[in-house]
Amino acid sequence: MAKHLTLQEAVAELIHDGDTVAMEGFTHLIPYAAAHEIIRQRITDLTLVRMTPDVIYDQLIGAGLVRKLIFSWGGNPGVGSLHRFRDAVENGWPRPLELDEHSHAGMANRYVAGASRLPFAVLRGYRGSDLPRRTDTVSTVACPFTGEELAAVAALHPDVTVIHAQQADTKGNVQLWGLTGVQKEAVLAADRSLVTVEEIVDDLELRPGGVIIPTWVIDAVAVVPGGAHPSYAAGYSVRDNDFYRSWDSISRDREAFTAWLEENVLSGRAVSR
Amino acid sequence: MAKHLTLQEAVAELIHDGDTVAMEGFTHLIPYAAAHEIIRQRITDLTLVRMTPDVIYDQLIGAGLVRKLIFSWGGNPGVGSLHRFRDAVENGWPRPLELDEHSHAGMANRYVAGASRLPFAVLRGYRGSDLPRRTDTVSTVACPFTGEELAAVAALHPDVTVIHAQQADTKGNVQLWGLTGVQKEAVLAADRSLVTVEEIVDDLELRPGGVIIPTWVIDAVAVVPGGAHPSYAAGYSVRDNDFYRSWDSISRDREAFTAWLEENVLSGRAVSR
Amino acid sequence: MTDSVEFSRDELMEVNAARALAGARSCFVGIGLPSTAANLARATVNPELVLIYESGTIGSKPNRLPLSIGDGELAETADAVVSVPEVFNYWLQGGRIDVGFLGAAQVDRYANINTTVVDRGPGRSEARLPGAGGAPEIAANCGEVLMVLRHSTRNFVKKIDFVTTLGHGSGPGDRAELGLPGAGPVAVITDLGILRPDDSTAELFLTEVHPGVTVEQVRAATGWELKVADEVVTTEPPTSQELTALRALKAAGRSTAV
Amino acid sequence: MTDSVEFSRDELMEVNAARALAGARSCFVGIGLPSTAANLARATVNPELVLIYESGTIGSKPNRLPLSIGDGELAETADAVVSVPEVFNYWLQGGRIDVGFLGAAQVDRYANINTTVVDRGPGRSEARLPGAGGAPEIAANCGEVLMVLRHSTRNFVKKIDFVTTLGHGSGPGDRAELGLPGAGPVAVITDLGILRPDDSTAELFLTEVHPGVTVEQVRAATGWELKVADEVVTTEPPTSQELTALRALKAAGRSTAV
Repeated sequence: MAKHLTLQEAVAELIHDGDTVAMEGFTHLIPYAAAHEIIRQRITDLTLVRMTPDVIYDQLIGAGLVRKLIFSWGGNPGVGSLHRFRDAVENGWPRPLELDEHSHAGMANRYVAGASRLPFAVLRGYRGSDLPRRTDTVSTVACPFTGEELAAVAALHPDVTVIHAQQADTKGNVQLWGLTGVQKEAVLAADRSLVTVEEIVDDLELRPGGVIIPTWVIDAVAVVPGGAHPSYAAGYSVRDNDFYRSWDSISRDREAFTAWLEENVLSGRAVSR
Repeated sequence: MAKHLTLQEAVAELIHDGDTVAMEGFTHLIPYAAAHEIIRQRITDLTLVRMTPDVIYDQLIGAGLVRKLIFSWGGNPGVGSLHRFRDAVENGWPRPLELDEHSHAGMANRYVAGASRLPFAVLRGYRGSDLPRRTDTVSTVACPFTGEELAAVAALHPDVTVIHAQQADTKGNVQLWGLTGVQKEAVLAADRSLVTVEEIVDDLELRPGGVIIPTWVIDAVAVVPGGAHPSYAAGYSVRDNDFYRSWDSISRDREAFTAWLEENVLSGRAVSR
Repeated sequence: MTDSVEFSRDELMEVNAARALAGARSCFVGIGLPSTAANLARATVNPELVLIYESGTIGSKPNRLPLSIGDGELAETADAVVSVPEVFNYWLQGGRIDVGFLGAAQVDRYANINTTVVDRGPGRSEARLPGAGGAPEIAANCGEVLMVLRHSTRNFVKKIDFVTTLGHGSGPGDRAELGLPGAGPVAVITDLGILRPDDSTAELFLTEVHPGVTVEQVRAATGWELKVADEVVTTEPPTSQELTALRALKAAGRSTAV
Repeated sequence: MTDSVEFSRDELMEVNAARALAGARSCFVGIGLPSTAANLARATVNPELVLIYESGTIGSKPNRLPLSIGDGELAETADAVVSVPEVFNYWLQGGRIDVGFLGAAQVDRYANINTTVVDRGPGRSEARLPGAGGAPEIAANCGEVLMVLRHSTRNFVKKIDFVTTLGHGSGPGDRAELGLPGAGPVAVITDLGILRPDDSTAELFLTEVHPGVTVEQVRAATGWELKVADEVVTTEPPTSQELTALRALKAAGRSTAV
């Protein structure tokens, strides 16, 4: 059963130095507030997992907490590069960043295998691509019926998955709706899970397109209104596209980034618009 | 794009002698009316696919139209045996019935593989069971990362899948809700598909728990109010448990069955309550 | 607490099957007797028990006994309804379920189950049973397995004709060797008593009898030479609360086909 | 119908990219230029075009250009929203999509794509690009692939440093040998003109230039010795309807970050 905790308590209890952490949300419902709490608690040597690392991981990488990144597309959507990610990969600043790089289809299936407690998943992918040369988590299997050779990807089993959702009920059952991405798979693939939510309601009323995650597969729920900002929570907020655009210049410069982090995250204040 | 046809036209156009036909619906939304139309049109030598053959396939088998059955549980739920199914398997009446027999998990994954255009699916299943001895559609694969041996099941690719749903819109987009079983997978795994619906609406309004199947992956939609009877359509009807109970005595006797079929299906009338 | 009320053998079986679910968090429920037991448990010893049905309902809270695994009541009262592939892959195979509750047509001394075919002897075709359904993977992947079925030499047989679903195979270590994640069958609850696997041999032996049942009766209803615990315990008779709840569930179930 | 209105090189690219979608039923849309083209196609040559985004939206009908692949507008206007695993497994890999529309950082003469790393020479680390995203499987599984990117020797290179996404490999037959279901890239639309693979060699050659562009300009902006069709056609200038629709989409997109 999920415990209702503060964000600070939940992060301290569930996420530890050296953990493999997945923070999912495909543009929508990205758990920024939880990432900022990780930065404030200086939880480090993390292996981070995420299909689209996005600005959220640019911040964690720039803060020097990340040892390795498992991902499939690392850009600022619609804007350009992730400069902290590039600086870490290209120049090792503030520390070197090891990569395990996949395609989206591969990453999605790695989560599916994890949620299904299978050691691998099969897909028609990676053919002709150089990607398999740089990772040991892509291989091949032959179909025992047709002989066809297909790609195999290793299952993902994060120590902790963190997601943001619109609602939880008093028992800790969670509902998210709108683009629901790969969140259910990421939660079920993990050993532990934390869900930040916009609000607590007495009873969840199933919405069109709603995905319910029952309390008994969640470890902690923390109420963090606006916890997805600058991404959005359908029904609660809109995407702060201006922030994403402004991130390009904030993040391009090491000092500007450090100052931003100090002022907006480490000082404990919410992310400025 | 789905064509709006009468049930008679749709069955005649899409289903042919010798076809492999899946008619899905897990207790809920079973496409009985379409099965009765197949019986009236005497479409024969069919290979039928269905996780739970149920009374609907007992009727098709008893009518002598079925050559082979691919399935995982063949009973009258909550009541007992399927007597026409047993008579065909045990006594070859009215014709012998070849079986390809699986577990539910295996069948569900065979549909998933079909919908995903993969030749097989992997699962942690069938271990220690005698089932693989009687079928050539279960095998094993070794995980290329861990070496663990897992079950592999061959993909299902029906020629035609038939389902019943609550609603279609004028363009042929379909919505079903309540227990949605394996219907989406069954439609996407098939070469052709027919959806019978309770009603046509101007625009589909997404329901809680609603599954939308877009018109461009469906071949024909036919309006058949009550087309799932004696199963049910959530929001439109309740399960006719009395009919399921009465089927036990109707189907136990060859003559009683034949008389029932003549009176309730071949004469063109709706199934009596 | 016991009461001096009348009850049937079936009710003894159903009540004890429900009691076996005390303390479980989640149960994958087969239809028929297991569904009766699981719903009775929710009404008595385990109100928070999460019921998962293979039709895709998670957290069903039916107020009446469903006739089939896909009755509307199961979906309407569920916390979540998922697709059939999802319930098998993410929830069952995903290792999320504590207890799998199964019925059976034939069981052998190692709690292996046959629900496929019964040999009727030379010159006769096999008798056809419904088949596997979800059982092979329920028995493989749930934390542990409970079984409930009526006790007779037809059901409890020396050798099953077909292994649909593995219990303990041919003895201890078989499950581990096959890599089955769950512990397998831990109790077989019948209308006469309760059998459990021996820790060292995995063979089912009689540990409990129901009130009014003798060890000899159970032996006579078992198709192999049944081993018996040194001290066979007599199960507590159903309480009036248990019987009231059970009868209410059944009465509601019978009146639903409107 | 042509009109004497002013337009930019980018607009030529975007309008021609949209026209390439005439007749398609469904399109898997990458963000950026492909999304502009696909939404312009819906506003002009192909109002019924079904847009699929990798965020899980099927049949999105946005009224403004999304900045990211997961903008709320895409979900709110979709016929259906599915999970990310489902969109890749059932819809893309399932062979349901006619056209995949991709951008690229680097392209070679066989329309192979690099979006991963660029070699910056000895002693310098590789320059890091965003990575593969959905492209490898989009290019493999869609019926055919369209590409749209600006024309320069930085983008159109003799040899790409990393094959993120296979186009035509090293020539005809490579796709078939690898078992890739789709036909691969059929057109590369740039701000100068359109390249298409030669039927017999699979090498990209120049078939169209935009109004006001010379063949020499295209050759100069291409990092290999570009082959040119015997008769290079000049594309139709944008109509006022096309330009109006394009500019309206962009204006709406810019004003959404409220």
